[in-house]
Amino acid sequence: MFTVRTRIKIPPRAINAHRRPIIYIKHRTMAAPISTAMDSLSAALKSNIIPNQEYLLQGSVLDSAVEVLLHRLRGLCDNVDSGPETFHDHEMCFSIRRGPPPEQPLLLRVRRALDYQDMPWQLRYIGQPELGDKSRPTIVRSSIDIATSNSVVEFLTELGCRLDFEYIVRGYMFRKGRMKVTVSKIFKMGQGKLPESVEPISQSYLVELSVLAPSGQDAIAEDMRIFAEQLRPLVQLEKIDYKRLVH
Amino acid sequence: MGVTVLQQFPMTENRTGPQTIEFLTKRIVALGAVQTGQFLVDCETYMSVPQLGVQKTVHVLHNSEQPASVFAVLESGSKVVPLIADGLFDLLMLKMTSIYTSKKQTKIESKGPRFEIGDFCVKLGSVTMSQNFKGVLVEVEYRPCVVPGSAWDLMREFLQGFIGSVVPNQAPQYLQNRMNDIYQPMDTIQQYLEHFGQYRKTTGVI
Amino acid sequence: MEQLQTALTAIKVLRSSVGQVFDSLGSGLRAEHGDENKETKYLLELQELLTTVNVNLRDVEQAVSSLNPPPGPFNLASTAYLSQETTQERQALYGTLVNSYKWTDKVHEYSNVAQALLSQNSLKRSYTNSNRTKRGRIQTSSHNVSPQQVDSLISTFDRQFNDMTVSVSRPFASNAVLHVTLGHVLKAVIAFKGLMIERVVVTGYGETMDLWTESRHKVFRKVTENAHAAMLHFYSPALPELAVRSFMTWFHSLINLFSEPCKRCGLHLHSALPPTWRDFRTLEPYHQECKP
Amino acid sequence: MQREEKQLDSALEAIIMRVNDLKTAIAAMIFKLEHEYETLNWPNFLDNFALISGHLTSLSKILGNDKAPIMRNLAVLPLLLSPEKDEDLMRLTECRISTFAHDLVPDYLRTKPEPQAEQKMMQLEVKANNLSYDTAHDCNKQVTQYNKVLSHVWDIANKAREEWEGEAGSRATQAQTSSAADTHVLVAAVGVGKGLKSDSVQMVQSGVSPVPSGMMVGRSGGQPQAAGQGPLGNAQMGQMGKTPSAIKTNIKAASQIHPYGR
Repeated sequence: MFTVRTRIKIPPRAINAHRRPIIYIKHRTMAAPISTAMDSLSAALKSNIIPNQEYLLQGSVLDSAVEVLLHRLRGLCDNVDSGPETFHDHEMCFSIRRGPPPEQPLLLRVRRALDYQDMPWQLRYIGQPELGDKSRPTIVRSSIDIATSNSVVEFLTELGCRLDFEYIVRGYMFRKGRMKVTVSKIFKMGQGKLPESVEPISQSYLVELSVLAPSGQDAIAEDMRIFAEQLRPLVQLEKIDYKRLVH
Repeated sequence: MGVTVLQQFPMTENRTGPQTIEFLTKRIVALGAVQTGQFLVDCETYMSVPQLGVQKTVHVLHNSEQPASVFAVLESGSKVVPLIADGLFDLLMLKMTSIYTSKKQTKIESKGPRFEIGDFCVKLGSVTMSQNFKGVLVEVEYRPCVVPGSAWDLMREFLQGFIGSVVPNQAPQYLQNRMNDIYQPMDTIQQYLEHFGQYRKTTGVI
Repeated sequence: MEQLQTALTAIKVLRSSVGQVFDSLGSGLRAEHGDENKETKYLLELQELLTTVNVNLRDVEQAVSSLNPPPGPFNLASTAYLSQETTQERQALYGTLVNSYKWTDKVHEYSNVAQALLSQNSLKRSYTNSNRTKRGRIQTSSHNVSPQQVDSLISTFDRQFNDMTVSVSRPFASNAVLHVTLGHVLKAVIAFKGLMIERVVVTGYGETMDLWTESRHKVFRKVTENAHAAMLHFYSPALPELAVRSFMTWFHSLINLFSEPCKRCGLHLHSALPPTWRDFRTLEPYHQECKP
Repeated sequence: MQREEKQLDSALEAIIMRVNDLKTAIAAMIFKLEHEYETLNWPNFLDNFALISGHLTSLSKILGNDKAPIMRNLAVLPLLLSPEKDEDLMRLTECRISTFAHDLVPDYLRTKPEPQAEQKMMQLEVKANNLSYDTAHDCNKQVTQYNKVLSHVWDIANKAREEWEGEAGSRATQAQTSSAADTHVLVAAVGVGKGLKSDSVQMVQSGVSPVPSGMMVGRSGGQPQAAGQGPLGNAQMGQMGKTPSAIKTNIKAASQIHPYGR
């Protein structure tokens, strides 16, 4: 179990949302009248400091070339001295819908770190991706990132959510300013839920370039385009149309 | 997070809510306590829409002691699932309004001054449900100790010395089931939820 | 110094009078002696001069006898050959040699002072043995023990109490730092020097532990104080293992810190604190104010 | 015979004209060479040559004409030789020959060039013959050098081409570092669970129900439930309509895990 004890101010979201530490602090001692959590949340919403938009570019790199890509990223990104951060996560995708198909399902994702078991789990709401026209360099989708306790799966199941699919993701993470770059391998869940019995989905690594920012900060998308340009032709980071993928 | 005991303070005819709080404040200050701000625990309840089948209830609570956390308790049949999340969980509940709707008239909160005396932390909360005063809840936390079993006697002594014979000799039912577990912030929330439920019942809502 | 100075002047005077004797002997008979009895006159003169020499000699002897005899020749051992060193770079060695000599001298001086101070220290936490008669015995030093010995002692505590977990780390050279978790009640850091307990910090179960930060709870700050008292109380230089063992037994009695009422007043709380004092002999709990 | 003589006369007249033309042309060229050598350029010089060769051809045409008498058959006889200066001859030959004497006549009247000129020619020819080797050698030298330079340039060009091609090739291999198909597979898997769903369902099912044919179980055992969860099942169909059997199992499996609410 964990507890978040900090000032009411919503903590600035780290870029690596699934490595966010939980902060313990002492109770504030103040005489000012106390405000409800909802009040401060709506204040935060009003001043637009909650990062609820995700700017995203996706691509892939073949296993044979991943070393080259990692090498390049190590040169391009911020965490040079510490080397790439590795991660090994388990992601479960849930959906909940109110009624028959015309009702759009609400999609929720739960991610937990397999390599750091005591890290909080991450619950994520992801909205419909907006592709936009040609002038917009990235996909934009609304996203709410919530750190939670490990009871979240049971909570969602009881809430009425259905587990759509799940997978294991393992790879490397880089930071460049506010941008996050992940190079990861996607595995199918094995039969016995053992980490050894996983099976990779393809001979490539998924490469994602993303930024979580408050809405309206479209300038970051341009930065992402420039960064993606630097990775060409090793990786083609593009806006991928999800609607086309379903069929 | 130390062991916390929640105790309803009985209302008497001749005292209003604020008067009761004032009366208790005088007492605790006389014992040597120092006021250290205010506290607030609020609870909002969401009900599932009928289309989802069996009624499920989600209580979302905030505790000013853990200001960046949101506590959610899901009641589904006989099952109770607790969840601790960070502040953005409230945003998620807003996204789910089509499936879980908030019952505004059952919004209940306990709010009042917070005191420290030695290692004890005492909170005198006046409970209001949709602006209506419901009663007084006294929260006592003994912060050094994390196991209810070993702290109960000591806390009972403190409580009895503070608010008198209202305090039973037995630990509250909720704590009795967890006497030897490590006390968690969620346990405080569960106790609040229990008491809030009792206040609601007396009003006849839910 | 003055004596040496006078001795030196006496030698100078002696030398000049001796010089006069030889001077007169060298020039022989002169015109001033006149013609008559010039031999006798000359002999008289010589006699006079020799008496002065005798007087001076006595002075010198007197001055020298008042001097302290020099402490024998300095034995420079092989460093004596440093002066004969021909290579340029090694000639500088002498300076450093002198420096190190000075340092050794200082260390000697300070240790003397420290020894004097320690011999006055009534607590006798550090083991000094100034008594000459005990020199012959094998000294049982409590702070110069092999780590293995410390480890084996500590592992006995771990086994002795099953609700107390003990882990050892050695962040500072060979000295052990113990992390003790006592049930779900409290945690403690105990720093050792050899087999001697140097410092104890008691914190709450949920708090972070380190050697320097105090607990944020009053009760554990009080317990830390009492643990220091116990540490000093149980200290015995001759039987360090026993000291540590009795300290740990005492420490283990804190397991009922919150649950046991005071033996004296029968209450749990006294000024918002539980009974933090444990009697050293009976291990019974008392409030600070109630302790016998 | 009159006619023949006339013919001979006219032919000679024409030949003399041509030769005069040729002579003036050569003179003009010599003049040019001597006086305009500074400004003379090669095309002009070649023009002169062309002029001369034109005169020569016209001369040879006249000589080869059918009507022209065959000069070879005619002989020239010197009738009078005199060592005296002959003014007429001087005039005729532009002061080149002053006397028609016995020592000079055989030279002038022979069908070969002048002995001096012949000698010079001979000398030149000998020289040319001698030189031919040297010049050829020189040429060869230059040719080999030229070849060398050329092959060098060729090499450079080749190398550059290879580089370009290599770069293009490596670019082609770099293009192999990512595959659009894989990107789509991965994004589809992560985004909508394509290729993951059936497996996860089987897994869930294997955890819940030991019967391998989940579809049959779903049909036979779960009929009332299936009615209740109709919309959900349909939604599932709509979402990933490709693997219907898996969907059925999914419904069944899901109902198995959620005892409430369905």
